[in-house]
Amino acid sequence: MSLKERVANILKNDLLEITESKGDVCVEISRQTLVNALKRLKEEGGFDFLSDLLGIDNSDLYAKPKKKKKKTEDGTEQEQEEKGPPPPRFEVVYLLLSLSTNERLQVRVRVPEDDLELPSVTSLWRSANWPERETFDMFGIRFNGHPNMRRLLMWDEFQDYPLRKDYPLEGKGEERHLNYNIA
Amino acid sequence: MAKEIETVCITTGPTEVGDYVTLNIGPIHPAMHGTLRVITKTDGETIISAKPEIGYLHRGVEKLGENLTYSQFLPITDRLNYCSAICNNVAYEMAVEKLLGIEVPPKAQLIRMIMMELARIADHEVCVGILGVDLGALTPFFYLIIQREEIYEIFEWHHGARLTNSMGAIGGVEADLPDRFHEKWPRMRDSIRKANDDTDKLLTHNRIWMDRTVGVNAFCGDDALNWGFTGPMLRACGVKRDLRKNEPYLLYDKVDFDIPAGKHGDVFDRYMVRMLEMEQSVKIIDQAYAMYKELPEDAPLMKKVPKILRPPAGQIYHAIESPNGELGFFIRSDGSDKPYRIKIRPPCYMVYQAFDDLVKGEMISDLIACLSSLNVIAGELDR
Amino acid sequence: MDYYFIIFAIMAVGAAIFTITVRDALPSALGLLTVFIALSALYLHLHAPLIAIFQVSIYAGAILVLVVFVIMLLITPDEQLGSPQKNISYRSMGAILGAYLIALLIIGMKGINQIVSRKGLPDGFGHPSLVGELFFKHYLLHFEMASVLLLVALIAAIYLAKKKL
Amino acid sequence: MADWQIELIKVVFIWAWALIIAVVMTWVERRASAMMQDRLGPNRAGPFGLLQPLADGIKLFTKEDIIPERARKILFVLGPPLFALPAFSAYAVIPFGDKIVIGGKEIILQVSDVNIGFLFILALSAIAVYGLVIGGWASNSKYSILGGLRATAQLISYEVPMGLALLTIVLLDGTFSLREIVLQQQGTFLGFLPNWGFFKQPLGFIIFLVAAYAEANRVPFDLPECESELVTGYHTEYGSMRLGLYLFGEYVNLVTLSAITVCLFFGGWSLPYVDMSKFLGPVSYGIASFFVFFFKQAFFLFLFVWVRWTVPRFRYDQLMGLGWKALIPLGLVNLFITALLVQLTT
Repeated sequence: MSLKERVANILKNDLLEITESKGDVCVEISRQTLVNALKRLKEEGGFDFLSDLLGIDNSDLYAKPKKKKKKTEDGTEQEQEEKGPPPPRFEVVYLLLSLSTNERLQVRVRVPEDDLELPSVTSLWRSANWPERETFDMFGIRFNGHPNMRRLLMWDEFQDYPLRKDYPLEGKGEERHLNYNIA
Repeated sequence: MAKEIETVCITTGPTEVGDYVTLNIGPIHPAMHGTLRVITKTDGETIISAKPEIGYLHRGVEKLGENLTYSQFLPITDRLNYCSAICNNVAYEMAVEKLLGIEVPPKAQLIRMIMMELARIADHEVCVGILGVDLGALTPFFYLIIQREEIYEIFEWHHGARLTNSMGAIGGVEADLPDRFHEKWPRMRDSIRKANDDTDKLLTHNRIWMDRTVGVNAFCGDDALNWGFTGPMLRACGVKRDLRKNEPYLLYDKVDFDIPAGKHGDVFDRYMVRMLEMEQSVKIIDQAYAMYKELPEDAPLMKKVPKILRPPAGQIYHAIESPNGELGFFIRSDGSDKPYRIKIRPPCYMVYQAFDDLVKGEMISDLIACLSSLNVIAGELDR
Repeated sequence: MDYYFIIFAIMAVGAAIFTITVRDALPSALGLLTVFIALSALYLHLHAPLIAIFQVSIYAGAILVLVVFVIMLLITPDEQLGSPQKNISYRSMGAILGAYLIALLIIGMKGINQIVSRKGLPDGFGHPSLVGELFFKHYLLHFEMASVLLLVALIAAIYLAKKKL
Repeated sequence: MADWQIELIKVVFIWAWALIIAVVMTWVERRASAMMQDRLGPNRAGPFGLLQPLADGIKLFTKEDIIPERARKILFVLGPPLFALPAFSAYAVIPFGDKIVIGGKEIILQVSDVNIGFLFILALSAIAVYGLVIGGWASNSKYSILGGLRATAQLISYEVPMGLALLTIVLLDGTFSLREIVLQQQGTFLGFLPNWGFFKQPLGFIIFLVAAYAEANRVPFDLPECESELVTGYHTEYGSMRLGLYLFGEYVNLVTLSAITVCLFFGGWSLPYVDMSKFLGPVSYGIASFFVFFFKQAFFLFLFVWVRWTVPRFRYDQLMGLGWKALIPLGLVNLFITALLVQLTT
């Protein structure tokens, strides 16, 4: 039984979409069933190791195909674009690993911009502690149930979310607002 | 449970917060490797809690990655774990190659293996040496650092840089092994072994060293996996997991080597695992070098790749075994010449977040020993 | 005129006054240290070098160090001891007791000249072996009683200080 | 020359001598550690870098003297001299040679032959604790206070085994005077061994040596100032020559401790099996005895350096455990056995 089939068996109805690129299997599940699905993947599927967790800001990706429609025709996202309204702006990807079979699985969850909340998976894997904090720090996605939902890399007074696509590379000049006493 | 934390100090000690001393270790402190900071609460010398604060070296590497082309990002990866920059380079190159769907020629793979194992030795030498320094034994550090200098010399011959290597390119490596490597390696193998031997004699069976390391910060395998430990840290806890064996990449499945593993996950086991891994790395280099010798001299070093890389859209995650553990690159491509999103999974990031659990109930001296044995590299931690 | 005595006596008294008047804990302890050292100098003057050395090594070197240890644990340099006692009855009580003590000392000082004079000192006075002989022959009972008392106090202190026995 | 002039010359000489050894020690420490670590060490200032200590001294003297704003100024200033002075003073009772005859006048090579010289040294080392404590406390920094606390606990703990080890020598030789102890150690023991404290009290020597390392704050007992944990412990906030005084006091401490070791356990200025006074003139004998003493002392100074660069350091609780659980019981047992033997043989 291939990885895809096994995962589909475990997730059953929770599975929204399953894709594969270069051998990496990626499944999409909904926000509501996230913790439950991950728990089943951990206990039944043997994906007992959380490698990492990351956020992605898709706003550029969905803005692009309109401009470049004629040039490229092969992006999968592009097809979705044509089917219906653009999907939620953010997504969070969980990189799972099965220690027994050495298979890796990506699980992704979409998070709409107007409701930036996700359940925390720190109860399943404690390794999600800092990655969740970092995702909050960089994208502003809040994880409910996290023991210490504070900024990780940026300082606490920092207002913006730097890894969002609309945050400029040079920054917004935050450091200039620190009150230095330069005579 | 990770360990039986002595309940005496927690239950019958002073209970009010004000009774503890808050000791701010770092970001500027002689024992901090890079700019790390730990806020500790201590009862006398016993640590009640230790909260690591990170981000002092945050340079937005991931954001930079989104704004540079695939080839331009390569030198940035040097600045992650600067003790073994080659492993970062190769990990990134391999991730992009996976995205592009190309396989590099065997000669390039062997050169990458040799260089990576040399980098691994250099990294472990620094880690073990610094651990010694932090526990007060300064001399082994110099024995090891001299060997590291020799390794850096090889790096310099091969690609011109010593610390921030930027070795290779996407699609292979640009240069063959330097001529001087062939005569240097047999001598260097002996000197590396001798330096390790001297360190071993000075430290391993030293009573003070054992007192300071055996049983300190012991951690069990299940907890370590739950916390996301990888690499020497995980192996010290008794879990034999090494990506070179479990998910072979390059030509690691063709070489014969062992995975050294500890039992208790204490500082001593981590030290021993690193010491033994250096032995294994020497063994791997020997085999890889023998395989390299069998290849014809004009075998290709590079796979033909276009000048401007435009990988097809998709997202991949590729991890290799860096000296510290699983170093992974998650790349999403949207078909353009720049990665849409790059996420680096640094190994010591996952280890360091468990720091509070590791050192709770131990003493300040053990905190320093623990920190050194974790080999936390600030560049990799904060990215 | 016995300058040696006068210098160290003034030093001892001055340091003692400093010890009880200063409001910082550690300088006060250092004042006490000065008192001990001045006293040991006076012992030397009295041809009792062994007692003098013990004064320094035990009182200054062990007991006072422990006091300083506790001060360091409890009080940071910014803090000071509490405000002076304002209760007039306590203060007057202290004054009466102090006056009584001084009177006792003055009465005791009568005839001190005969003791201090160098005449009539036995051979080897103040030598460790002589002191030891006195302890273990003449005053053995007192010595043992003091030892037992100290042992009892030690055990009690350990019992009180130990968090979990 | 009047007696007081001779005394003055002796005092000045021994201060200068202790200073010179301590200064040279800083150079030896760096060169020897470099030798052990495959390095060169300082070799720029003067031949073999011999002028390096001088350069260091100039640097320390000309550096800006910083007193932290929230430190207790008077105590902060008082700390370093209080640490360095007792170390120097202890040298007053150490016999650094036998005697020298100049102009028909016999001069003892010792500043003062106190009959309780041995206790005097213990008392002074007790005073030196205050230098560390005050310095650590007055700096008003947590690292300094921790270093000061560690120093206090360590020094008073290790004074006990040290005293116990020294008492065995006192029992054997029946005196507190260092000069008489040295005189008693001439000749042979059991017919072939030198009559040294080392051969009569091997256990006592080991206890003493370990305690001496702890008293000198050297690795493996350098917890009060271990730079990897407490930055540099009690002298974290010090700079300039105040720091220099602390560092220097430590080296003077080493010099004193190795001198005591030589006096009590290695026969002082005497050579084993050979009586130098028989075939040397009165002046040359004095000089020879001085140098014999110095070379023995130099060996122990080198031993300090050797150990320093070989072993790691203890943890605080292990250090205390070693002191109270191992050294003190051992010292007591050793003392009892010695007392029994002395009682039986006399």
